Amino acid sequence: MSSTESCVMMDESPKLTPKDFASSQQARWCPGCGDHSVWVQVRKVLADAGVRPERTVFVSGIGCSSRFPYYMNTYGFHTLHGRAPTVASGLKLARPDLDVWIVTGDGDALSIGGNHLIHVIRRNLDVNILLLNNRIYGLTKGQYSPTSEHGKRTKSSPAGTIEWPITPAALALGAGATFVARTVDMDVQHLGAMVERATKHRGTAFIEVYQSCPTFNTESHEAVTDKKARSENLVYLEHGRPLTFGGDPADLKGIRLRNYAPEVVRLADVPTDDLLVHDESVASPALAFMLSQMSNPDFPEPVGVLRAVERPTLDDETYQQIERETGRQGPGDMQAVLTGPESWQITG
Amino acid sequence: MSSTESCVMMDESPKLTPKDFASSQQARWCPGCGDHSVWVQVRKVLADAGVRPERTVFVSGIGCSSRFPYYMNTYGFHTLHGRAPTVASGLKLARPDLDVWIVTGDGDALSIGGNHLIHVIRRNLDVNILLLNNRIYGLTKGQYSPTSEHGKRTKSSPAGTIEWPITPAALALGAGATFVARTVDMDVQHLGAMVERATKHRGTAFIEVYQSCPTFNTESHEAVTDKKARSENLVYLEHGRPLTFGGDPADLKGIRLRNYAPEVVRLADVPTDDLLVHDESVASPALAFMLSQMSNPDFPEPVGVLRAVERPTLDDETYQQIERETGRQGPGDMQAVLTGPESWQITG
Amino acid sequence: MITSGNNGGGQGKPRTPLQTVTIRFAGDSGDGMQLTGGQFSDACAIAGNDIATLPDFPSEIRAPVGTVAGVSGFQLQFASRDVQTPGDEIDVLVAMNPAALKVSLARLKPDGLIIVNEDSFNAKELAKADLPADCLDGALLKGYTLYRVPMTRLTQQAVADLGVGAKEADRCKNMFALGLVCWLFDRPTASTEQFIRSKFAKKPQLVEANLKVLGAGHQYGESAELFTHRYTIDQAPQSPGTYRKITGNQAAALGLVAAAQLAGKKLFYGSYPITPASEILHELSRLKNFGVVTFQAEDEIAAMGATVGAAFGGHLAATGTSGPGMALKSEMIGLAVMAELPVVIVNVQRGGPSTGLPTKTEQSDLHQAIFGRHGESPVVVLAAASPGDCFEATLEAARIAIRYMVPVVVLSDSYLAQGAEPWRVPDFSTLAPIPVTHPTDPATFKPYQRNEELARPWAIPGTPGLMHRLGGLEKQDVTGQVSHDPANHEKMVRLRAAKVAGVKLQGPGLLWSGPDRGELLVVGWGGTCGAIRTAVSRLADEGVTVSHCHLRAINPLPADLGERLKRFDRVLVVEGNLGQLRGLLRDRYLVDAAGFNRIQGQPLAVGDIARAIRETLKLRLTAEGANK
Amino acid sequence: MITSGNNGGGQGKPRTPLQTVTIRFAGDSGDGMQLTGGQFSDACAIAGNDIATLPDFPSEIRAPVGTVAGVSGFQLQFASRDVQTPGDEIDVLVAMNPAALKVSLARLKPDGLIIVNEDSFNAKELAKADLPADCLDGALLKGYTLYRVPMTRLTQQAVADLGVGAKEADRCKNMFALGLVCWLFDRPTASTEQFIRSKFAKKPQLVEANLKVLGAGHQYGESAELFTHRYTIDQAPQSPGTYRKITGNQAAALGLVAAAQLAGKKLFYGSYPITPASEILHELSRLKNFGVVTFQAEDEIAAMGATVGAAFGGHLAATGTSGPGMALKSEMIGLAVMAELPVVIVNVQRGGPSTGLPTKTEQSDLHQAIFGRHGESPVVVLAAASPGDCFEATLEAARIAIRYMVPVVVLSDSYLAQGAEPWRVPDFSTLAPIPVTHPTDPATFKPYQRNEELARPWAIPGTPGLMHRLGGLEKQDVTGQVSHDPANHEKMVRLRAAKVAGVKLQGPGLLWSGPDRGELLVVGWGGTCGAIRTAVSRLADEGVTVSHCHLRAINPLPADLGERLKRFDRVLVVEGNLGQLRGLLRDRYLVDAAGFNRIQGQPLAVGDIARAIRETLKLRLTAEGANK
Ligand SMILES: Cc1ncc(C[n+]2csc(CCOP(=O)(O)OP(=O)(O)O)c2C)c(N)n1
Ligand SMILES: Cc1ncc(C[n+]2csc(CCOP(=O)(O)OP(=O)(O)O)c2C)c(N)n1
Ligand code: SF4
Ligand code: SF4
Ligand SMILES: [Mg+2]
Ligand SMILES: [Mg+2]
Repeated sequence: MSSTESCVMMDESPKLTPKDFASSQQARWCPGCGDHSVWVQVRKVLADAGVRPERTVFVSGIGCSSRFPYYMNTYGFHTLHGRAPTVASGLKLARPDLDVWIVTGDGDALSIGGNHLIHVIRRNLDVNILLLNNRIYGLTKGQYSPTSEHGKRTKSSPAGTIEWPITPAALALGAGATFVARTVDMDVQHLGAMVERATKHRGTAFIEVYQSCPTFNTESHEAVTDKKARSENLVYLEHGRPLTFGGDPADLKGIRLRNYAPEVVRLADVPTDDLLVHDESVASPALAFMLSQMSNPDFPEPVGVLRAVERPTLDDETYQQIERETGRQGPGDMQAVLTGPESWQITG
Repeated sequence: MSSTESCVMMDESPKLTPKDFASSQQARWCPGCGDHSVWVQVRKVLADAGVRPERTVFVSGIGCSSRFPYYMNTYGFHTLHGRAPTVASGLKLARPDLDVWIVTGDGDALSIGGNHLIHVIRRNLDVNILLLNNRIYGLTKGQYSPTSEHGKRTKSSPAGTIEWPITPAALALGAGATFVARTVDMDVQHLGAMVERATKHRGTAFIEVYQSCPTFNTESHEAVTDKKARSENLVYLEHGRPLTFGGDPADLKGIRLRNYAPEVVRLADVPTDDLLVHDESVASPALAFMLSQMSNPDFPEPVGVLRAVERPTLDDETYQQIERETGRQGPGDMQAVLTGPESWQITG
Repeated sequence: MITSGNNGGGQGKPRTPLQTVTIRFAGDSGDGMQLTGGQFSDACAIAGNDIATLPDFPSEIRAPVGTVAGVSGFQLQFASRDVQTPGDEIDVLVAMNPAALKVSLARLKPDGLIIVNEDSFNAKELAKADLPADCLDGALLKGYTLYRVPMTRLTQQAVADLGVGAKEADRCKNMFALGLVCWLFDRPTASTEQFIRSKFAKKPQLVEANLKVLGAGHQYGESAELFTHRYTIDQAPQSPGTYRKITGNQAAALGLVAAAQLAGKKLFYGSYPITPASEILHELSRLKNFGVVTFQAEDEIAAMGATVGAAFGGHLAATGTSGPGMALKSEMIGLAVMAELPVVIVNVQRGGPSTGLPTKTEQSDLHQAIFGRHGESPVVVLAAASPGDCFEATLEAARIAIRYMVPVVVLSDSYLAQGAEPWRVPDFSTLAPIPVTHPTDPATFKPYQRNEELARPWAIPGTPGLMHRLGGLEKQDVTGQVSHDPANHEKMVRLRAAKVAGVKLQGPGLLWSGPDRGELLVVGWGGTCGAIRTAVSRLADEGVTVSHCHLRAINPLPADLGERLKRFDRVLVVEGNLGQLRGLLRDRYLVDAAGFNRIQGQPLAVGDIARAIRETLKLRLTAEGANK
Repeated sequence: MITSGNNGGGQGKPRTPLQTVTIRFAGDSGDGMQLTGGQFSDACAIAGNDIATLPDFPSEIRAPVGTVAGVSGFQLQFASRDVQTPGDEIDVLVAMNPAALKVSLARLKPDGLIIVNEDSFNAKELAKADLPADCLDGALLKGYTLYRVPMTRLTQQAVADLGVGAKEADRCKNMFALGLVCWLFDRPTASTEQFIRSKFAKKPQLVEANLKVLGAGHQYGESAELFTHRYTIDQAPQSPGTYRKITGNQAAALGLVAAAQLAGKKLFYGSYPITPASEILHELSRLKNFGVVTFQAEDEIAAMGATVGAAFGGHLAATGTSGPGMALKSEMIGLAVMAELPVVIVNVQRGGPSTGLPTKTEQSDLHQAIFGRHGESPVVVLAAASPGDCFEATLEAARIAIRYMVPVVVLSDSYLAQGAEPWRVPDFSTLAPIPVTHPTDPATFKPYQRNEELARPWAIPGTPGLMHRLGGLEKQDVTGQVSHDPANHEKMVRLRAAKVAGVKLQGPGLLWSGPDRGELLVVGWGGTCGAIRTAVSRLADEGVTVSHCHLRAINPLPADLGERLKRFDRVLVVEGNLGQLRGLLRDRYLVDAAGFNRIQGQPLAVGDIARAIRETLKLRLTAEGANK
């Protein structure tokens, strides 16, 4: 019944390839769009995991990113702007045997859909969420989004936005997320690894992908476009490993805690033992939250699994409760329920 | 123009009393409802601060708590379920000279209205939000809410809820809140102090009030009903002071940090210097977030100001931008804009 | 003949037989009037009377104790004949305090009977209700028969030796009133006794207290000199069978579960609480042992989205709400239209616009149901005609939704939802199954290939080889791929419209009474059925013959409706709105339908409808006279 | 006489004068066709032609390069006479690639002229478009006049010595096409040159490149032997004044700012981006120096809520969206109805239902605008008749909103919003001010006391002594307190309805052409105005006289509309939906109006309308014949 099982369970059928997960439709994203890369990795992970396409459903909202389901040879539902989590919730609650994915954008998930996002996370429904964050409204041709940088000039903010960007990972943690990861479209291996981790998590797996939109938002992605930039601007989290980063192997850096606050130090100056060691599975989300607050240019931004803990899922509890109540009351007797506790007879 | 100024600024007019802030309508909350207490304190604070009722607007959604504006002799708007932040946003952006308050409930703010809540907070609009959290839907007569305890039996969860409660303060911090406080309806002095702090904060001031609903949710409030229970189950935060609590003066306790995690210690065993010292104004919200995660029964729940920092407000920036653009382009010339950059003449 | 239920004792005082009685229990919100009314309704129903009830709680939150705003009322009509409404005017008023007396007087019959709790008519309480000190003796109550019963005192006496607290004792006084009224109308108290026993199962002291007080009330009637005689109301003629009392919301919940069972499906119900629809969620959340999945969503949009998702997953999926929630659902209903998924949407209407009168009844969401979406977005709209009919209507809705792969809206209203009537329990084994097929053959499957009834196939995830993508973008005919082709769009718009236009009900699309041609046809829909039917039969008693056509299907309208309308000289559409159905009929059939419209948050009064009919007929005569 | 704009050079080849030309620029999404078309429209407008344009981009995201799905088109009609539509059929097609040729051919006139970028007709591109290798020579293009121009190569040549990269050079080829077409029709290139200079101000190299290519295209026409003659289109007769080209969205934005100025108010515009309404937000966000506050909300509900809040605060408050956003706003519009606050809601309609055809035009949100809320929730509904009329319509909407304290919906559509026409710039100083009063006297102020026009006072926060509470619960008449009183509810429902029913426009509620009585009246509303008008005048040229009534006010309908309709034997309602206005007219006036309905995501074609009119007239004759 759990998605994890159906992910790892091998079917009799022959092993599928990433190609088998592509629908007949040609992907309609701009050349160079990061969505392509996510699409490739997701298919790869699904094929590798031996998932059956017919047991997999991609649900999306509206946006460039939300075209995703059309290009997958699985079941799919391109729903309404912001509403993918709602449709996915009904689907997964009705059919806990299915693997349900939500693909969404920064506008879709965080602007119009913010409430559904936090509620699906709070309920810990066993679905995987891929948030493709290009910090712009792509489909509607370039307005700022809730993740756009303060001051950014866009079609709807010609003099610069005056809104403050939200940090998706922080919001997810604030809503009680059991799994939060972050990755980058251009780092396909890491991206693939994160997607795979999501398939293994029971409960809501939330992955933010830094996604490039070469058409409407060239700048936002500069910090992570190439490997060099990434190693300077990102810190790759690994469970049980100290936080280190840096583009120059001769001058690696690390993160240390000081008075409950992170601090960038040079490895040359500080013993490795002093560095913050990542623990994705600690019970409190406070550490993950602290990491989520590290941002350029003062800090490298953490990518990897920020948090991964276990908590009963809504779908499991739904069916456990049904079982429990059925055990307690016996299976429903329709005639008895129609008649109710208080009835009387009229005879002819 | 700022709400702070108009709050502290004394008008020529005679000083008003809390009574002057009560409308002619009798408050229609159940006897013993915590909403009464909030109402009393708010009026007291406003009167003490010398606020003018005509410059003050209370905006609410729908719920018992949202009846609040009707009982205030200020301007008021009882809007739609969940939508108070939206109406308040338009009002405050149009009229930055007004003091705008949002009064809302746990269902109103966190269920249907969750998205508006996080966005008003993210934008740091200069409004004060009072979230009266009774962990139940009062007005609709007792369904569980997003803050109801897991397992709670209510009208819509006769076999116990299977949803996980959200922590309002954590969500607000995840959305980037500049001011987060928590208080208890029964502790009227603390409540009053928090309300007063809110009036002084520039930007979104978010206050969660633990509010009792004797009619539909008797249990939820037990931990904080009397002074004794409060001193065991709550820790009162004070800026610059170590975190201590306890009902038994002979056996006071404190909070210490261990490996980036809070820990309850007996003051008898641990020197005060080792205790966590509260800092509401530290730049990163990580500490406040960690505090927000402390919950009964393992920890005392923190009340007081979790976070209070400064960040430009949406209303200020809106008008600064208007000023800047007016400076740059000159004041708008309607005829010129109608004619546009590209026009031609047809003569008779 | 009644085989269950016993008749309470007391043979002493003389009895007057009556045909029908309308009684109203009124008191402060804390006085337990809803419970009292509900128990008395049970007693009457079990005794074989026909009944119709109207719970009536005015304000949203508890209003100040003792004030007019705080009055809670429960009205019911019980009779030895067919009863269709809770009654326009009150025969008997039980008033627990001055405020209750005050607000109820307006609807009391000139020669009505009043029973008051005399103890509450003290200076303080009278002042709160803004009534004069001598109100029980003064001109106010002239013409009425007044019984002053010191209920508070008698209740306290009754429990004196039980050691219950004063407050708890006081809470029992509604049982005194109930006992007394049961005596007065010779209704059995057995069901109430049983109720008390189970309700306070864990507090034996309260069981005893309540039973004692109930008995004391009954005994008081028999022994006190105040009451000289009592009344009896015979059993109403009812067709044989098992009966229960049912409210519209209970019936709607049962209709949905029954539909799921008949379709061999599990039920998914996604909803967000809202008055007066919440009880459907409450009822269903108790039926987990039927495999029912209830999902209390974060808002109505999410409730609708989840319903659509569950339908995609292959469940029988339904949601319920009231007007404001319908507004929020409208975009998502549009997606269901485009995706052609079977969903049932119950709208329990309340007073609008906006938050309006949330605890009052109204019929003003018809336009919204039919037209309240962007684009050409047709859905099926049905309307329940009585509390019990909410069962049939939701069941019918599920049948249609599945058969045609289409969203179906069921309109109920606050009056139907909370009002109760005796309901003949259907024999479940005789209900027709709902056929469901899910395609499985990849060779022949096309997501938007239609059958003769224009329904597309319901392929569900998990089926090998049938992977396909749904969505809100226009679909290509047959393949279901996204299509921007102009001609295809027109084709699809017309196909969706044709599908809905061609929907056939299993049950009746309209209820008819009276001759099929004549001078005047009264048309109604929804919760006004009982009132119109009663008005029409009252006029028949006066020798005035008019026909009554009550619509259960509103979109599409019954196929023969146009024909039927044309056989009458005049059409009068009776509605609890400003004429929403009337506009539809005028548009569709170009018939010059007149309207009788009342929009006061109350069920329409029989008397008002009868008057409107008389006036319409008179007008017509005058007009004819003028023409001659 | 034209006083600005110069006529491009080239005196050599002979000229053929034409009255009207419909040209379509089509290419891949990356080919810059929208820009090319826009610039050519400017040139024509500046040269004194009347124009109407139709940008036409089919898919939501960039489709695969070179495919049919990726084609972007821009069609315009320019003429020496009045022009009302972008043309049904194309006279001249400029096709930058095979896919563009393929999708555009269907609308090309049998003897049409085609200019192709020959260089793109290689095997790869032809394959992508699924066209035969010999397509330019084969039967496909028989009958057309084909010009094969190696644009890619000529463009590269033109910039060869500028050192621009190959990719950037290639991007200029639309300027070649533009230069050539300007030559062909003798339109000035000055405005384009200026545009290039300002657009690439920061990249002088690109300025030069584009100018060179533009010139090269122009020169090519003159010098290449391919073109033997060119065409001229005289100025269209226009009343004197200052003109500009304007799209509907630009006009709507300007109308709102102008209204604010005329009311002595600041404008608040709260919106959430959605195609095709986003440009209103973009336009207004550039006008901060007018004190305009733009608020990009988190969703449409928030946009509407903020608009209501700003109106409460005393701003002129407006929002704009399209169908799905309207659905989301509906609950909040209901609150504005109850609170009786002045808000303007612009709905730029697109293809529905659901996400539908988001970049296509349609008129299917009329029902939603009028009926799409729960309860009796009347709002004023206006419809703009042309791009420029979006200015008048939003201005009128603001006038009404403020005067009557009521929400006003303005219906625009994708075609009006994005299409352009020459617009006579109004003299702002002559526009009538919008009177606004805010009460200040506590002694006389009552929140819901109405004036003769039933408007309540607009008291704004900050006013001493006028503190009051608004909300969605039913209001007591005059005082505005919460009221559950049944009679008051009915009164208020009817008052709100009466207020809207009594609304009077300052401008015309309908546009009329033709005699005021006769055989057939064609009724339309919104963006079909130009097409109907053209069809009607085309028929007039054929000697067929029909009248045309175009509604700008839809709720309330113009007071004399019923009278007007009755003067015709037959009424034909032309709409881009399945008959939404038609239903209203039938209901209201009991007139047996027929409908001509097309719902293909495209503006209605003149030819189709003319045909429908002819058929209606024919039918009538047949029917009469049959009756005799
Ligand atoms: C109710 C509604 N409002 C607005 C829109 C218009 N809309 C479509 S996608 C989108 C934003 C997309 O941004 P994002 O989610 O970041 O996706 P991206 O295109 O950047 O991948 C908007 C505003 C819509 N389709 N529906
Ligand atoms: C759109 C809409 N959906 C549902 C409702 C019904 N409703 C009114 S208040 C409420 C919940 C109130 O809970 P909360 O915000 O916690 O307030 P409380 O009454 O507990 O103070 C609900 C569901 C409504 N009025 N509008
Ligand atoms: S607009 Fe941006 S996000 Fe959308 S497909 Fe193009 S590159 Fe990707
Ligand atoms: S129901 Fe609860 S929250 Fe509502 S007024 Fe009563 S006690 Fe207060
Ligand atoms: Mg985006
Ligand atoms: Mg609550």
